Amino acid sequence: MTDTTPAIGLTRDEMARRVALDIPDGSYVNLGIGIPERVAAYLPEGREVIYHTENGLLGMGPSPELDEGDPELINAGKRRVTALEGASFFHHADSFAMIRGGHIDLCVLGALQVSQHGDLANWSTGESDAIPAVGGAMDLVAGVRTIYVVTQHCTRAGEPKLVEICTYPLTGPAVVDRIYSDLAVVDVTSDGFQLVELAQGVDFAYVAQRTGAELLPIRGGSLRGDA
Amino acid sequence: MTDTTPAIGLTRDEMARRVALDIPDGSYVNLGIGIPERVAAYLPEGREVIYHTENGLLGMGPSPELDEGDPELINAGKRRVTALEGASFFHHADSFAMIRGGHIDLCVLGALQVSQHGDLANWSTGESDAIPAVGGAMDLVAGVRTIYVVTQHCTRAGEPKLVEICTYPLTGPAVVDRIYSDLAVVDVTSDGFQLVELAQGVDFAYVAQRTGAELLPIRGGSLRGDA
Amino acid sequence: MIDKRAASSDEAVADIFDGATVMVGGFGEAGSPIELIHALIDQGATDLTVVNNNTGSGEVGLAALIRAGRVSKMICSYPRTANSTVFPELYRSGRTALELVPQGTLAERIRAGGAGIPAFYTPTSVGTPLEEGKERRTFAHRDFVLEYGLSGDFALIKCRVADHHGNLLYNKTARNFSPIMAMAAAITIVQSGEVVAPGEIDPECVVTPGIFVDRIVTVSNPVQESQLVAQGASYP
Amino acid sequence: MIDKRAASSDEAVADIFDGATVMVGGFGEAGSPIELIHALIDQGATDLTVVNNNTGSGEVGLAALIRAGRVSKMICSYPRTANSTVFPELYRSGRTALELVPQGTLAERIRAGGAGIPAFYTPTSVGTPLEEGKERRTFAHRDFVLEYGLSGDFALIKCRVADHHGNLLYNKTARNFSPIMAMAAAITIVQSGEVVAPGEIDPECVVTPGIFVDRIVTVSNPVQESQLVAQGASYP
Repeated sequence: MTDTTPAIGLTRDEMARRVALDIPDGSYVNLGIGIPERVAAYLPEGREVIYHTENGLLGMGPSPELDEGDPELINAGKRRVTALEGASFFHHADSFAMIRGGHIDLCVLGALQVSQHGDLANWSTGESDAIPAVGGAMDLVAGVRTIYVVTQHCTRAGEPKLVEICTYPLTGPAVVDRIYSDLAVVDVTSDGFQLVELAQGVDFAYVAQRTGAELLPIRGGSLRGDA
Repeated sequence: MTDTTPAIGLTRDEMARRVALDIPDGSYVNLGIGIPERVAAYLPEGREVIYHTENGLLGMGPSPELDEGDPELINAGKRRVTALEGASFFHHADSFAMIRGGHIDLCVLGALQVSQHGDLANWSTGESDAIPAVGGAMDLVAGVRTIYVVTQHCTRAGEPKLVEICTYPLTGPAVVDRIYSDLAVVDVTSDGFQLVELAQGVDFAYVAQRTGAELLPIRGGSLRGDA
Repeated sequence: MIDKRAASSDEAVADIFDGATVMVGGFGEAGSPIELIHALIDQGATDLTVVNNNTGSGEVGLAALIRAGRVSKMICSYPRTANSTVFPELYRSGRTALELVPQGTLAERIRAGGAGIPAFYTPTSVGTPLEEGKERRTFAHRDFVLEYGLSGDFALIKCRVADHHGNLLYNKTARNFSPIMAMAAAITIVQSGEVVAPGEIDPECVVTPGIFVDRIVTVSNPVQESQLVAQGASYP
Repeated sequence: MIDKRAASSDEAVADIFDGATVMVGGFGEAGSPIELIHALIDQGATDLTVVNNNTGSGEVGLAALIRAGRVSKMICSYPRTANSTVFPELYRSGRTALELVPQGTLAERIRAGGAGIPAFYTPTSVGTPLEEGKERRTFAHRDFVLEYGLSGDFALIKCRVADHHGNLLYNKTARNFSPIMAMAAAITIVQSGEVVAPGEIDPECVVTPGIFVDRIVTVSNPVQESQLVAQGASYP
């Protein structure tokens, strides 16, 4: 949970803040586990968003104080949360009817890999001795209208996570709309990865070098990206 | 709604009373429109049954006094009813999940025709200028575990309603378990119509003559049936 | 602040377009959103496909919409009820089409439409004339037919209490098809007897979560269809 | 008088047989019927197929049942959670099988099992390794896979309030899979914090109607799984 400042690019909280800027007022949003969970804290003043957690709550509020809350009021990551005014509880089939039926406007998820076609891999590294576990990720990407991914641009080992073709098992094909990384904001378009925005202090070449597929420069923007 | 005493056999209220004798204590029961609706009034002392109406109520009670009740508390026949202690309201998909999922123990329905294989026709006379209307009948016969039919043994024109093959459009094939008519109680078995009981003052020949398929005599009983 | 209240029924139904599929809540008069239907009659949209269990009664509400010639097709389970004379006439004259669906299949198709299920198998209608044209398939030695999810462009429904977010509570058996129609329609328009602030409805008791609701109109004293019919009223 | 109360957890689970499919409510510890699971451990039934979103944590509740070697197969979406060490060991050693199902597909399969729907189509898992072995079909230019309804011989669930008829209210997100498991199981066994007389639960607020419930046990002060795990407890 510590958030040390990286040498270059955004911290995880800065990434969450950047995602939050793009969440439309009045939308119904599902936030995945990890960095996505932090997005709620950075919603700009004046916007109201209703958070859905797939284990049966609309109108999810922030975590309660430590040691407070109800062990039976939790989010999909099994952390204690609160319920805001206007909340509702419902069972799992109704909850996934909201997801599968296209009623959730936006979902923010983490990723192992995203391909230039918008394929997402975020549930398994495919290791043979790993216990497979998928949760609600496949339902979310199949059902939610807009899928944002928030992720480090590269793995700890320095491998790109934005790739031509995912080598990890897919969560869903052609589902990702936009990627928010520590280095850039990248749209998935019919032409592939389209750079939208660079993190401060990062230039196009730096990001392109760390992207495992062609990266189209900002439209109408400078290749250096520091305009 | 008047119930004049017939020359021979049971009145409609006596038919309803006869059906009520066979409703098991503690069961979940759906009663169709017409004579079936009257069954509830004759449940023997000491039995408790929970009535389901497919428009979204478990724990349906009797009709309220004339001009009382709530126009939004009605049964499937759109008549005002009451809700007993322990009742619950639910939406139509949940209500038919109870039906289709096999959760209702028993359904009592009217009939135009019943075949010796248990085929039921009770929704359409197949006339070309009639407005077709099916309601929940097909769901009930497809989903409820036990189907009792209560019906006059013959039409007003004297035609048998228990037949070899239904000539009217089917509600469902091989669904009826037992028939309660003004003349007899008849089981549908793998051998066909099996007489179970005769109404007072009616003999086997009288019923057999008015049955449009072979009628097997009461097992171990006298052919006259007046033992 | 999320607030889905519309200023009036007229405003709430203003964008219903010609040719739209409109799901209308209610089972008989219980839950019929009669004021919204009357606003739709005033609004003028035509060539509508209407989904409702019945076809209305007398010459008010849904029956009045049909009588006004606005409905080119009804999808329902029981178009023939007491005091229902309008639809039979138009049906016999060939001016209104009918898709007859068993009631439970209708409910499940609407729920599927709202839940992102394109198709499912059900035992209902197997071996009957309503099986015609459907695909049959055997699972575990029993036959079933394939049925398709049903969605709407709009849903018009009635409830007892709504909050500004669109969380809804219903009244008794007036609940019927409304919660699933709210799920299945792109735009769900609600007339509510009462509208309260978020937080006033117990989150454990919400029947329709606000995510399924788009517009709310307060209709404090809705007319009662059977009363209008008994009075021989007709709309407009 | 309809009264579904059982004298004890032991009595309530007495007829669970070897080889049974047991649906167990709960998402993590929220809604986990831990006292009923412990009674099932005492009871001794084995070779069970268990349906639950997870595989328990620590060495209590569901994890203890697995650890006792009673579960030959788990059907779940996320068998790998914090403090979940028991299942991974048995899985790796091949002693417990796993059917991995996406969470929404799991929920819908259970609901279908309870609603008499033998199979349905869903977009979830199309184009992924979990599509393997499933039938694919195109509706309106989109691909879907066929999934089957899932039923249980027994369901063990937990709620906040029950009445004698089996009408249930839950606590917050402890509701999760329990209402649909109650629908999908032949015998549904409930542990409730409180049991009241019929009429004390508002019929508009009932979440699980009594028709889906067979036996009710009062467990006024259920233990809390995370607390037991933090204490290093193990059962028995």
